[in-house]
Amino acid sequence: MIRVTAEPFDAGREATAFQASHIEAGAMVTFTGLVRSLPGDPILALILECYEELAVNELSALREQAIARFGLVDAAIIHRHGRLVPGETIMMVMTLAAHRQAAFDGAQFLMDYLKNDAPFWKQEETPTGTRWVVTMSKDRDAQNRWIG
Amino acid sequence: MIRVTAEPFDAGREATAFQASHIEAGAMVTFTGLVRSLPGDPILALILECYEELAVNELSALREQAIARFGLVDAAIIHRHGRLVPGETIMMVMTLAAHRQAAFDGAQFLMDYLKNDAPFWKQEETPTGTRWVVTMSKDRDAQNRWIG
Amino acid sequence: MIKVLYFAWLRERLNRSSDEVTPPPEVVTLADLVAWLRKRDEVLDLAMADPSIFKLSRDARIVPWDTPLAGATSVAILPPMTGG
Amino acid sequence: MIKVLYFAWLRERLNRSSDEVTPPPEVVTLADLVAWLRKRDEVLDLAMADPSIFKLSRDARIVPWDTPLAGATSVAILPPMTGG
Repeated sequence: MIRVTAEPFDAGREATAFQASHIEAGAMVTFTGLVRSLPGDPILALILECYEELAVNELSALREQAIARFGLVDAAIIHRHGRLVPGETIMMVMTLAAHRQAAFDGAQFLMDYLKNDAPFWKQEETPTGTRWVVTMSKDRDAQNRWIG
Repeated sequence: MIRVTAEPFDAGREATAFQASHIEAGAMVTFTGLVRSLPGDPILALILECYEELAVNELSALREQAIARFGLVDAAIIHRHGRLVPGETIMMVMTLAAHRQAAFDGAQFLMDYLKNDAPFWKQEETPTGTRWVVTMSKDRDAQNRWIG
Repeated sequence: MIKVLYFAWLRERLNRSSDEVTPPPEVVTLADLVAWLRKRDEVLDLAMADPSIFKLSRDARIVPWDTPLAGATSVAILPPMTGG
Repeated sequence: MIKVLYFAWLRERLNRSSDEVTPPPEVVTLADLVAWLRKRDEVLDLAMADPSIFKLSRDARIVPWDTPLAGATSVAILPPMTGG
């Protein structure tokens, strides 16, 4: 399941539904990305721009790749766009597998690729203005660990 | 939060509550262990025996260790005992962190230690009888990767 | 005619989200298209001073820069992504 | 007096979940206690033929085998765990 949406969603509720969808899985991993706000660096909102058609295509291909590579029972990605306030869920990935290592590896793989290849762009709305979030080189390094 | 219980629980609902408990976290990882039943190797139930007092002590110590080692915002473990049928949730770990790698590493660390040091013992109830589940050496290896 | 899409800070810098262009026949690959667009538009040229940070898509799939342009309906120029 | 707890298949093999014992003064460590218990009980002795697979707890904390016994209320003999 791939969902790119402007609507808020409840990550826990999605996890419950996903878990119930496959009786043959013994392990499930979820990763949830949240809008955080630190006392020393408060943000009012995160604004996510998205190229929706490309996002659906790339996330679908990435999901299939993860399922094949790690032998997953299933995988799902939900990603929001629009304006999100602190505490809201930005996105989540979920993996179901026979055993735990495949479920963990599949979820990490999805996150590492998604960080670099999913067409979303974040802006932070702060008390002093709005700024584009820049990519961190550690995200590129994280993707590279799956190559070769 | 550490909970050792004979009562069924909804992993998704627990995740929603845990996520809402800390606004300063940007990443959450959950691992859920499920009773699975394969067509070629059906099990009727999983019976979990537990040394409850020791389980609470060891899981509490493990949780504190994971929080300190990976700089987690929080971590939680819920583990069931008693008789569970396929599809039911055996246990879950949850981690909240500023960034994703700490959340993933913390959850994996908790799982690797829990597999070897949490005093639970599984029995599989099958159409042909009941058998004790044996430890897999890969679980011992998984724990060792965190040493040194 | 090809629709060229711009996103995020590139869209902001250009003050528009797309262009419709008809490149000349010597524009063969997506890389050629980018070079041709930069020559026509000083703001785009400056914004893409380090082209290595951008990815390109062709008809809503990310593709290498040397992908042929022929038959494409849309091309997007994608600044470094910050999803997840 | 010390309560000795048995779990899982060890409990099944022994057909009881605990013993209450008063070991002699030469029993100083948990390892000594296990050796003393095995000498008293052939079933336990056989079940623990490979002692390296067992962990021990003292008052509901997992501890090394060479931990002193003095002051302990309970000791558990733990077959390989299969939680998670």
